[in-house]
Amino acid sequence: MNSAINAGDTAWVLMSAALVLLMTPAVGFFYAGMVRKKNAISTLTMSFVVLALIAVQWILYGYSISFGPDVGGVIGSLKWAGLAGVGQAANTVYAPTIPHLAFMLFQMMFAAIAVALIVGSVVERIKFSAFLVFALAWATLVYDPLAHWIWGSGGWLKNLGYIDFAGGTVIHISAGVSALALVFVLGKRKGYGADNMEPHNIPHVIMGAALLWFGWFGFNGGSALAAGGLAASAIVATTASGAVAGLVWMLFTWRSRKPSALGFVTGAVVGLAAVTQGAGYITPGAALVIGIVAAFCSYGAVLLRMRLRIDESLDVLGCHGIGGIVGAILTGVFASTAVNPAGANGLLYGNPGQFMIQTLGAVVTIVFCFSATWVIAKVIDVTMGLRITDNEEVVGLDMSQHAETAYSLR
Amino acid sequence: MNSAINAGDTAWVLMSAALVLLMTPAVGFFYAGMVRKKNAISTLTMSFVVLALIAVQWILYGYSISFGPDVGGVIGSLKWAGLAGVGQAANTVYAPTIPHLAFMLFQMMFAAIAVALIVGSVVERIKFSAFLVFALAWATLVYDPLAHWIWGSGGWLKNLGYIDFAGGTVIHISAGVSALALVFVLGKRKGYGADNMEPHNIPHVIMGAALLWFGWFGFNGGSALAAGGLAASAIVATTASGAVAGLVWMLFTWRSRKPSALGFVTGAVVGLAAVTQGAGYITPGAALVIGIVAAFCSYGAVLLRMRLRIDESLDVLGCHGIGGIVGAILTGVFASTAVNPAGANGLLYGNPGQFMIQTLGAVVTIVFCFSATWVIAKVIDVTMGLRITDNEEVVGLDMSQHAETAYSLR
Amino acid sequence: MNSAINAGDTAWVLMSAALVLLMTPAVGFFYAGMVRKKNAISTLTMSFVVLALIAVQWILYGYSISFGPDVGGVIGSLKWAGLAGVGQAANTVYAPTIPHLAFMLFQMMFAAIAVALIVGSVVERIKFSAFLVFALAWATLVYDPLAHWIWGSGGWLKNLGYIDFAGGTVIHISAGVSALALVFVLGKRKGYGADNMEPHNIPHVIMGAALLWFGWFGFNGGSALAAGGLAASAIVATTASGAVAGLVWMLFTWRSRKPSALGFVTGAVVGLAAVTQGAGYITPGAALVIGIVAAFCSYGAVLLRMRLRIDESLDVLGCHGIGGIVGAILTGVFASTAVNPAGANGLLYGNPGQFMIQTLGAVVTIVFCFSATWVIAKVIDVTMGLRITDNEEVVGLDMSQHAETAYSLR
Amino acid sequence: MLKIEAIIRPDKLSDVKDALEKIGQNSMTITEVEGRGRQKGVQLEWRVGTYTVEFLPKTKIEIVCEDSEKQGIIDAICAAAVTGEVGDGKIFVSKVTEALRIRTKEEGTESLK
Amino acid sequence: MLKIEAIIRPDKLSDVKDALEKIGQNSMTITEVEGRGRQKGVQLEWRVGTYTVEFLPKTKIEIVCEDSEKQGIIDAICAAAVTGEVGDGKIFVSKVTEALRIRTKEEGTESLK
Amino acid sequence: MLKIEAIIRPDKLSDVKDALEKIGQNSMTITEVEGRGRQKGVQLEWRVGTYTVEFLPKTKIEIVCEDSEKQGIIDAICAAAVTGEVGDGKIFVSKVTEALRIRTKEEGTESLK
Ligand SMILES: Nc1ncnc2c1ncn2[C@@H]1O[C@H](COP(=O)(O)OP(=O)(O)O)[C@@H](O)[C@H]1O
Ligand SMILES: Nc1ncnc2c1ncn2[C@@H]1O[C@H](COP(=O)(O)OP(=O)(O)O)[C@@H](O)[C@H]1O
Ligand SMILES: Nc1ncnc2c1ncn2[C@@H]1O[C@H](COP(=O)(O)OP(=O)(O)O)[C@@H](O)[C@H]1O
Repeated sequence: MNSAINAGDTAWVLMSAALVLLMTPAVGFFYAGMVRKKNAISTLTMSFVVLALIAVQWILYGYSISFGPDVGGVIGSLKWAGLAGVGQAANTVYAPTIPHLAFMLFQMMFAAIAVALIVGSVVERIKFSAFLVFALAWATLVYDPLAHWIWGSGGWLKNLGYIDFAGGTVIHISAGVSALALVFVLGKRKGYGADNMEPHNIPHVIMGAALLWFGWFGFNGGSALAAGGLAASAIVATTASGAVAGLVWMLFTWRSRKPSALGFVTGAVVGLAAVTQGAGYITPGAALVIGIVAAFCSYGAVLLRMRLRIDESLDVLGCHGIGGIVGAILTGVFASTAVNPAGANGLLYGNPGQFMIQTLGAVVTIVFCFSATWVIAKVIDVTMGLRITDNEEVVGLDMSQHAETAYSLR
Repeated sequence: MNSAINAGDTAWVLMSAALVLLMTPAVGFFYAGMVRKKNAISTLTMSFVVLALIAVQWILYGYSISFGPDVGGVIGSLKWAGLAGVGQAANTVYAPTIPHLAFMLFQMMFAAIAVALIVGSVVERIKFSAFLVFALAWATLVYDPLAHWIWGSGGWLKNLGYIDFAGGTVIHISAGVSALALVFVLGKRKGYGADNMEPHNIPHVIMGAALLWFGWFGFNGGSALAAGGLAASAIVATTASGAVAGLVWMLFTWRSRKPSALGFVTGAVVGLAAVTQGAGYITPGAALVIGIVAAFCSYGAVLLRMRLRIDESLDVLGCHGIGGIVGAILTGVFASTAVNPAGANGLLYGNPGQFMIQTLGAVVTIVFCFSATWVIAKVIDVTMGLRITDNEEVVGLDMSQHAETAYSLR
Repeated sequence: MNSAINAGDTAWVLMSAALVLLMTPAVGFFYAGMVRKKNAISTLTMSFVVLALIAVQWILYGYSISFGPDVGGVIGSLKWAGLAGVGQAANTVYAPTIPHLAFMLFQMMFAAIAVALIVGSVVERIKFSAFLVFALAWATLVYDPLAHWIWGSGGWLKNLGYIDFAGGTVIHISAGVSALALVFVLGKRKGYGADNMEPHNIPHVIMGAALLWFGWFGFNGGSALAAGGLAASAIVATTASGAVAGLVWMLFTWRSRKPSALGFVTGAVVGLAAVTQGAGYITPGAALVIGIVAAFCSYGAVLLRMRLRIDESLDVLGCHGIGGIVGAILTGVFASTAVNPAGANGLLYGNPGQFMIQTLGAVVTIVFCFSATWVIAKVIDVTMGLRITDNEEVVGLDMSQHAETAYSLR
Repeated sequence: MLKIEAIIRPDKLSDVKDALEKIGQNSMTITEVEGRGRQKGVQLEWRVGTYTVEFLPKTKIEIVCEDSEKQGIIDAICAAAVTGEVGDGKIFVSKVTEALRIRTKEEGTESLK
Repeated sequence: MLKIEAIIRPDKLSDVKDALEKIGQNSMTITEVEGRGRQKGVQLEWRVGTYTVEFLPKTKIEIVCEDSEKQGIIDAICAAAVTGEVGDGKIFVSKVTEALRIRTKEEGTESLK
Repeated sequence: MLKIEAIIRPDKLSDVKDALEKIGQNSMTITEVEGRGRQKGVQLEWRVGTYTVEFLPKTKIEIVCEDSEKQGIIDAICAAAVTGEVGDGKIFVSKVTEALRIRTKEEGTESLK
């Protein structure tokens, strides 16, 4: 083993990987509680299976094309396919004090949850087999390149100076925007706008949100790739933004009627998503501001989506996408090298250039993810069909796709 | 970053903070499973929202008045408000090997869970808005000063030699006693003693208890503020006490009828609460004794409360309060500098003085928390009203306070 | 404190202990979701109570007879009973860089979960009191000796060169085989094969599986007893095997009908169990192979069990036992000192001897566990009776054994 | 024989059960239902929008009894279930032509004992 | 008075409720049930085996009304609940001899208002 | 037409369903209920106190059929649901005046097929 490996840093990153692992099934509960009973298993399963699917993809080639030796700034080569050369020693470029395998594992969890987030937009009507194909294609053709551009050594956005601490762009913008594109191809749920589609189990939603918040400590704190002041600072920023955004969302729902539990947890997730990009570059005070702004924007976005009668069912764009975009741009405002010397100064610290870069990176991501996802979805729809039949939708996906029922009466 | 920062210690404390974070929603599930279905969301939400509320309070001023520069032994100053001066370097007074922000974060989680514990006494009838006001007032006027007295540098009880390793007094006695005071102002649930108020979802209670036990590893182990022998010793003591108290409670319920699942998890929580004060000062053997004694006392206390027909609904006093008191006093018996040189010797090791100090500290805490909480509750009751209307109570707080239902039939 | 204690390693092992702790109630949810509603509490409680029972047993004498000073290669002495001499300093034989108490604690969690796994075979019909007696007897007479043979310093299988990284044999084979022996004494559930015994709550099963996977990071990663490359490598292997086995099982269920959520999580658990033995000795590629082979074998085993109409109700043998056996033997094929110099080379690396040893160890474990468990079960059945009455079984164990109901209608 | 169907507030079930016990009526079947009548539903929230859940949880009690026992049962239920607020519920009575105890094959009013 | 019992698809409940509201019928009781009729059950999986769950989730609506209101209610339910596929459900009508509002002790059709 | 209401042990549902299938009766509606009769409730625990839950889970089967089919159905249910222990349940029969298939508007016994 490389003598430069630090046990404390390694313990922290491994633990963080475990925390992010838990977020993938947690997203499943967060979403499953919001669908109708007859689609609970379907929603849980799509989220959870993604973890297994992406784990295998990541080992076989995903990690290599994301983080492997750069090819022209746009993609990694296949040199690290099957984890060739990815061992117990550190990779000094990515994380000099932890085993390369630990870094690879931590990134695997990010790839998995990005896909799982998209599930929220397609629940209650997507064909399970088509979803699996989509997941694999999206991870390979959208997520992996994007991760390379922004995080991969030699990636063109990284070289440009784009900073994304823990995946605000790579994960949250990409998942949110892709969710919308996918829905444009997939279409609305049967009965959307007419039938009552109330959440069937709010405790599940709350359990999911609690585990997500818990996991986010690893998500953002682990992205420091070391157990020190930066990790602590990132987690404090994370908590600040999540907390304040949850409260603000709750106040919005209160103004319109009553303080909603669903509103609170939604807001918390928005705040956590929004702070992800900047967590390791900003002060706790800036995190509070980001949380508040993100809550406003996402509340508005969800309202708008409902007016437009777009069935992006559980608001992946409205929560993660908008949160991510707000975070990406405000990182260009609030980033400070006083917090993280390896980062950059933002607008507020006299560096409008960073603000421009952040905006550019966000826009590029939006355009790329939307169009690439739309194409992938169309191809799948034309070839194997994205959507189940009307009858299958009426009976519910638990029965029609999995031949199971979530709760038995007996 | 300060060169004195130890990555292993930092990883441990950050992870412990994550574990304690999870305890706040876990308490929500522990409690929510014991109320009627119509109040499940209300119970979950009160617990969870507290996390967000206190996180913001703690950043803005709570941490400063608890741990900031001492003013007369009774309160911290506002010098650290907004986390001014609380950075990535260590604070050598509180925790010399971890970032100051990590210490602040860990303590934030304690402040949050203390408030969340109180929820158990007021479920099914408190007005949500009044609860939020109470939570903020209680954290500011009761918790923060108490934390300063016992843990803050310069705090008068600390100076006196009072030892509380992980919050047996600061969190468990204070929450338990305050819960009682609050109930005296709030009154009984409509139909208490007449209506059937059986727990609506025991798996929720068990899930909550499991996550609490899991979190307690961070609660007590993290309080060592370093990853070494002391943390290990504290966790072993924690497990010993929780385990034996759970078994003893279960035997009590068995004697009177059948071994109850609810009895087992209640006992486990009692044992975990009781050992909190001494965890880092005592041997595993002493922890077993503390667990047994606490189980006896708390079982008796719950029995007594029911005889007196006091609707301290989910026994915050009977579990956490009594557990905390037993633990505070027995720490004065069993503490040993052989376990922790930074601690003190107790009665058993020839130091009756420590026993006196522990008893005094517990009594002071009881008197202070009871009276301060009573006053806060009265003021809120007179001004905005603590309690919902009878009709709202009949319909349930989920509908009346949040306009949501936990489970849908469809 | 011993100066050799490494904070990073300690943080990792303590955290791993917390993760494994959570697996015991997680197994409860995994199992409880698969039984009928009327036995949900019973199933949860058996799993959870075991944690408390074994914690106390382990402190009092279990650890000592498992890991204490060797007596003739077959058992530890009682020198460490009551944790005498087990302190904050490291035990250089077992884990030179962490407190001895941390090692003891980590092992405690393994002892607890081994017993909890067995619950899956006896649900819905075992007498609670008899189960407690069985649990204690099994831990003392089966688990503790076996752990000594394989892991204890001086243990005869260890001396022979048998390698079991994280308990594939000690925990999974032993639990699986013992489950079968116990069922042979206990008998089938009333109505087995005739009544519909569908799982009552699949989200519980999924929650349990998610927490198990999360915990397995500690299970296998923590077994490195240090936070470095080996831990990372073990976790990567763990994830690879769990993921691929989950997918393969799902494909099996798909081939016969539909992709089953239950099938997916079952397969994941099988893969995780199978890789446990070799996790710290093999490459990720070997882990993928182990996962696939284990999925095949366990699917076949479950099919066979159902054909034979043996009511080993939730397939502890089929999942953990078969997974463990496959893992034990394939470790003898794939183990490599390139991965872990402290390990051994397997068949593939030119060492058929290791293959023989692994096979021998697995066979010895199967024979020992089956016969010892059968005897224990028989003795309990003859003296106090293992099984509840028919009426109690019809009413359900929640009511008959615990006087509680899991879910209330109100 | 008659079937008395009472739809009451869930919270009142234990009172009603006690009241029925006092007049010697131990047998009954309980169903968890949702309903609306005079008491209309409430508005619930869906993130930023709102929707109305029109149905409140109620408990249905079904008792099959002899014609002569009817009035006593109705009176007992009414007395125990009333709060005076909208939403107290309804009682419906209908005819039952046959009754049978599965265990013993006793028929008619014999089977109701 | 009559009791109309309609067993419909759960998804159709809100449509049916709206349709009933339009004709002024606000009162009803809802029960979550399972059923089978023409529409047979589906095969479900138990790890490696399969079993058939023969019952699909349905929603039962019960309305007690005056005889004269019957046809309007039935028509409204039918129009709103129909999809034309097997599994749309059934409506059964039976006699109710008495009705009583617990709160006010109003009897008969008075109590149904 | 008649409505047969059987309240049985939940565990017996699959046996009863099979028995009914054998005599060609596939249609039915199932409700999860709680009940008490001869079989009294059990004592449950609330931490240190105890309370009695008087109701045990039961399953209600409702079948609407032609008068002529009644006896066969009752016999099938009885044979399959009986254990001989207290708590086996009850069967109640009442008159149904109309029946209608929502999908096709078929009425009467036609709609029951
Ligand atoms: N006509 C009806 N048919 C069926 N159920 C009814 C009818 N009227 C009332 N109910 C049931 O009775 C419950 C209470 O009725 P409601 O009118 O709210 O109370 P109140 O009679 O005290 O005004 C309703 O929620 C519903 O379940
Ligand atoms: N004879 C019957 N007795 C009781 N319930 C019935 C009967 N026939 C149908 N049902 C109920 O109606 C539901 C729908 O009936 P089904 O025959 O599937 O629809 P359709 O009439 O459109 O073919 C069933 O699931 C069942 O709950
Ligand atoms: N008079 C009744 N009215 C309504 N439901 C009844 C009546 N008698 C019994 N039941 C229902 O039948 C179930 C079984 O009845 P019980 O008397 O316990 O069985 P048995 O008839 O075998 O002694 C009860 O739990 C209850 O749901």
